[in-house]
Amino acid sequence: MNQQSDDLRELYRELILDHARSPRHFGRLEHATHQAAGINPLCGDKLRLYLQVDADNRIEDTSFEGTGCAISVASASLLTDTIIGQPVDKAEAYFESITKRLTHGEPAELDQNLEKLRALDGVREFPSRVKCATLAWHALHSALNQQEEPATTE
Amino acid sequence: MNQQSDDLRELYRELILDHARSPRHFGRLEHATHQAAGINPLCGDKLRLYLQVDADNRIEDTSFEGTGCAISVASASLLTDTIIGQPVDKAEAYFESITKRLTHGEPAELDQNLEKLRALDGVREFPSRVKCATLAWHALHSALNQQEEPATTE
Amino acid sequence: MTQAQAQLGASAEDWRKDFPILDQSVSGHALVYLDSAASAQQPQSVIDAVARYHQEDHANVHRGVHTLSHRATEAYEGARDKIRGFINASSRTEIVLTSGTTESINLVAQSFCRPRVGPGDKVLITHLEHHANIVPWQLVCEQTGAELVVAPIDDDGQLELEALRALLTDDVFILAMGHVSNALGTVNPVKEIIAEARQRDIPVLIDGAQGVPHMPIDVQDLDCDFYAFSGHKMFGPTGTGVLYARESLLDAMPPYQGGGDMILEVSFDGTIYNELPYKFEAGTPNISGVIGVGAAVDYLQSIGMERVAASEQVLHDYMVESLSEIDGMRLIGTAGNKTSVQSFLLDDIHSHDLGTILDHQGVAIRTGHHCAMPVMTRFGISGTARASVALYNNLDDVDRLVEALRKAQQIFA
Amino acid sequence: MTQAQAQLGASAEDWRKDFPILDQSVSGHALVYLDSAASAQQPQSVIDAVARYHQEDHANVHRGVHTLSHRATEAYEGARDKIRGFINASSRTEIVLTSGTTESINLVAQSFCRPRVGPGDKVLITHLEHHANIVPWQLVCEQTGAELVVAPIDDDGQLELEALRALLTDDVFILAMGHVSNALGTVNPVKEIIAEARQRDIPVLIDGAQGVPHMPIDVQDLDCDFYAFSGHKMFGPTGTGVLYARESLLDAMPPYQGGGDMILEVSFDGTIYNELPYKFEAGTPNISGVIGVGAAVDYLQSIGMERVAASEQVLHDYMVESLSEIDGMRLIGTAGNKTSVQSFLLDDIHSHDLGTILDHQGVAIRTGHHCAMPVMTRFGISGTARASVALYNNLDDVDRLVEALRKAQQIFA
Ligand SMILES: Cc1ncc(COP(=O)(O)O)c(C=O)c1O
Ligand SMILES: Cc1ncc(COP(=O)(O)O)c(C=O)c1O
Repeated sequence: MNQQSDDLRELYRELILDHARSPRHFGRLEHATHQAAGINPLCGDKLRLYLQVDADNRIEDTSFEGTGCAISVASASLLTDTIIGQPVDKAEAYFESITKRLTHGEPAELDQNLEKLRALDGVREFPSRVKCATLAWHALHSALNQQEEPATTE
Repeated sequence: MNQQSDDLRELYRELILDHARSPRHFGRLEHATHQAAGINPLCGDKLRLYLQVDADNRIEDTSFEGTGCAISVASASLLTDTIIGQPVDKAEAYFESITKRLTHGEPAELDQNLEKLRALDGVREFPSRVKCATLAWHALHSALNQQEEPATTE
Repeated sequence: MTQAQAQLGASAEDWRKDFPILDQSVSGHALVYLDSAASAQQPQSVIDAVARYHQEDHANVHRGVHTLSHRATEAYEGARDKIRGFINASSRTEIVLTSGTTESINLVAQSFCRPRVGPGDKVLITHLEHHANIVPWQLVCEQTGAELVVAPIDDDGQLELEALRALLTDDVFILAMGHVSNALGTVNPVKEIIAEARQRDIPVLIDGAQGVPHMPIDVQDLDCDFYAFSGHKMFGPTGTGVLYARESLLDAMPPYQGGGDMILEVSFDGTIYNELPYKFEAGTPNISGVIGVGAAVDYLQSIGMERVAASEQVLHDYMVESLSEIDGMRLIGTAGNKTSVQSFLLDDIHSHDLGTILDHQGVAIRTGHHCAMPVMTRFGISGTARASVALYNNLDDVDRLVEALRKAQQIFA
Repeated sequence: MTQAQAQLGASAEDWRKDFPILDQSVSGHALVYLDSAASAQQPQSVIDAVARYHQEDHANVHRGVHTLSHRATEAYEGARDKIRGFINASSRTEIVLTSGTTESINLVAQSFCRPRVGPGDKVLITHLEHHANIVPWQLVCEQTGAELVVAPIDDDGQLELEALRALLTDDVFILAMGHVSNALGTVNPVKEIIAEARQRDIPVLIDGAQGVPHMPIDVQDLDCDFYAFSGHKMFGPTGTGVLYARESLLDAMPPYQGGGDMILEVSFDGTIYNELPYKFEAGTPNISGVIGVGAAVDYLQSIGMERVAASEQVLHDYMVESLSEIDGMRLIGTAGNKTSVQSFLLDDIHSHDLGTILDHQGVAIRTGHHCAMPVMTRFGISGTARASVALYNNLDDVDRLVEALRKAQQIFA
């Protein structure tokens, strides 16, 4: 019971709840060069991620909009914080390490820039919620790979 | 084991085997006034019954053709023997008593004319074969009720 | 509560013991299963009937002359007879066995509608429907050019009857509507609506997936043309369903799927279809599943659907009352006539998060759109948390639900 | 006989003990089950997997956030992975779960062919097919004006390969043929035929209902476009089936049925379908049945399909030899490459009578047209008696068959 409660506290850490309540970079990005939607088939929630990539392949700006559970919104919010100002290939690498870490529980070394994302580790005890935590990251992957319109899922 | 063998002997009585080997009134009737087909969905066997009914509603002649197991052929053969020369309503009554007797095991009094049909009683121990024994009788019923073409089944 | 307890009586506790799955703990807590609207659990008698069938009697049905095949056929067709009796159809030829409500509705869309509708014709559904009673009609409308028309609902989640009446025009080929909404629990006044549709000669399909498990059903009394339901929602196995249909309609419909058992004669020149209901049952059926549904009917009849309905109503009302007492509770679906289901939102906690937190206290509810996205759209939300009761639930289950929701509020405080 | 016994080894006896239904007497004799081609029996491990699922883990799949739903989804999707491995498909997205071979073939006829064929197009099948691989094509030809073309067979029940080749013309939209004939046991050289069809860009559907239970199947090696089979013929539950299909083809096909689970988003303006394979799986699936098929795959893999095939070949050959020794025996189906099945006629005894007499000695065979009427027509007969072996049969079963046939001859002497 205590173990259980701890798991829940671990999932809904203060940082997560904070990002869920006040998501960063929320809204539509006017001059987006890339975008993609992510649908979570489990709950039907949909979010859309916008990227503005500059001539040097650097993510100049980013935002997201949509609805979702605390986990998916917090994850999207953390994502925007993390990738802003990063080169595109770095963002793609982040996608790889985060999805691996959450999906396969790989404790792979995290880029210093990703330290904050350890806050998502709690989902690993909740297999049915991993998709919530990775949704925005899959949208990022789709957007960067120009798989525009058709709603992507995992 | 002996009980079992007896049941089989009861099913395949000499009279049945005789009618199955040498069916009476076998073939097509040229001047048929009524006819109907019967298909046994269990084995796909089909037989067609022909009737020639005269002005007085008497079955002047009858015949059948088709393929079938020993039980269905013998039953059809016995049927033709039984109804020939009978008034139509009597034949319809025979249909009623035979199907009741074989299907529900009702030991209803049998018209004297039907005594021979006791030879079919063996099927009552073989529920999966009752349809074989009643097939021709259902065709008779269809033919008399002018339900012509569409293949009838039970 | 004591009053509710008294009304409920001891019987629900007895029934609960018949369901072995309920006797387990989840996340360290005794399981509280409040997700029967998604799929109901099975009494031991159903589980045993299926296992016994496979241990003693299995063979393919209909065409076999040997003992096992005969036993399997008798058991399978015996289950059809039980189902016929359970919904009081007038003949066994009107009981088509399918793989579920979904297939039953697709069958009607493809075999009844598709050959006969075209541009200018309308298919009328309601805003309350499950996707299973929407998408098959969208497909057939796309295929034929017919138009899909949707009757509106009000803020309580009730059909707007006047609007529905106004939509029952001559160009409506079929009205397809649910008996009970799986998302909101609304019980529709289907009998009255069917009567009005019949006056205008409009055939009616009732999606009874959520009706059959909770109340006595009499298709002759309802006077509907089609009634579709699933075995797994009425305490039987998955992969089973029923389409009740008037014989005269079935007779006139072409087959849905082709294969063994639905034919009398096959040749390359042409094929003669089998009689009803077999014309609509191609291939080896879900024999053990259907036998399980027969056992579920036996179980329900041993209790009596009137008693089931009465007992569930007490539970449902107690649940609605208990939920209402929580601060920050928003009930979605507040129709006057409801059964089994309550959808809700709590504070601004996303239903998915609620689901996880409740599960961690052993309480199983469903969250999300419940395959009824248009209902969610109607209420301007993306989903709800939904608790649904069945005959095996008790008042304690409801108390546990409330307690677990308060814990969620603490976490999100 | 001793030689056959030696080849068969002790393993078949061990396998037999896994099937509880075989340990019973029928008509006072130990049961001899020679009707596996109609439906196979289940090992205890399959029966238990299904019962355990319902006693411990059942809930609806895919959309639930609670523990039971998660367990059910894992078990259900785990079974899909097992099936993928069993037939060596390259991806789980290519494994569509259906209610049986019949539904699998209807799905291809309706979703792959119907939207794309018309007058001038041909659907090519063979004279060996089961009704499940005939009637769906007759229906789609009726609906579209395409033409059904039938490749002939010879007097041994083998495809006439030259004739088949000649029929593989540019106007053939699809070739649909069986892997193994259920009526005659003929094993078709599908790999070679598929290769020839591919050269002409003709997609090929293989009806593998009688292939999967008896030999290792590798769909990538076969290089077919569709491969359809049933759970209940491979020792799993009824009401389950599989359609393997190339992902690129599935991608391009419209959905077959509409309902829950096959959509991502539903609104009255339009609907977005789910990804593969879910686009083709509308409604609550046969969860426990599929889990049972997964358990059947485990069982078969624990033995190894190579061993199953080798053991059955010994049995089959022994059966053919033993039957041939009976006076008045006429074997129907004498292809060089055969498995499991032998059809026959004895004297002029109707197969139906044979079936009854054998059953009274505890020997279960199938009689009649075996849902392959055109095969019967080809041989100018209305039906046959058919004995089929599976991995649990032994040489004694064959001896009992022969003995029972001699008794039938006495009765009809
Ligand atoms: C060769 C063949 N194809 C198709 C089928 C149809 O399979 P099912 O009835 O399981 O759909 C069968 C079995 O009856 C068969 O033997
Ligand atoms: C109202 C309603 N209709 C249709 C369905 C579909 O039933 P199934 O998934 O068993 O085909 C459901 C269940 O999900 C339902 O609740």
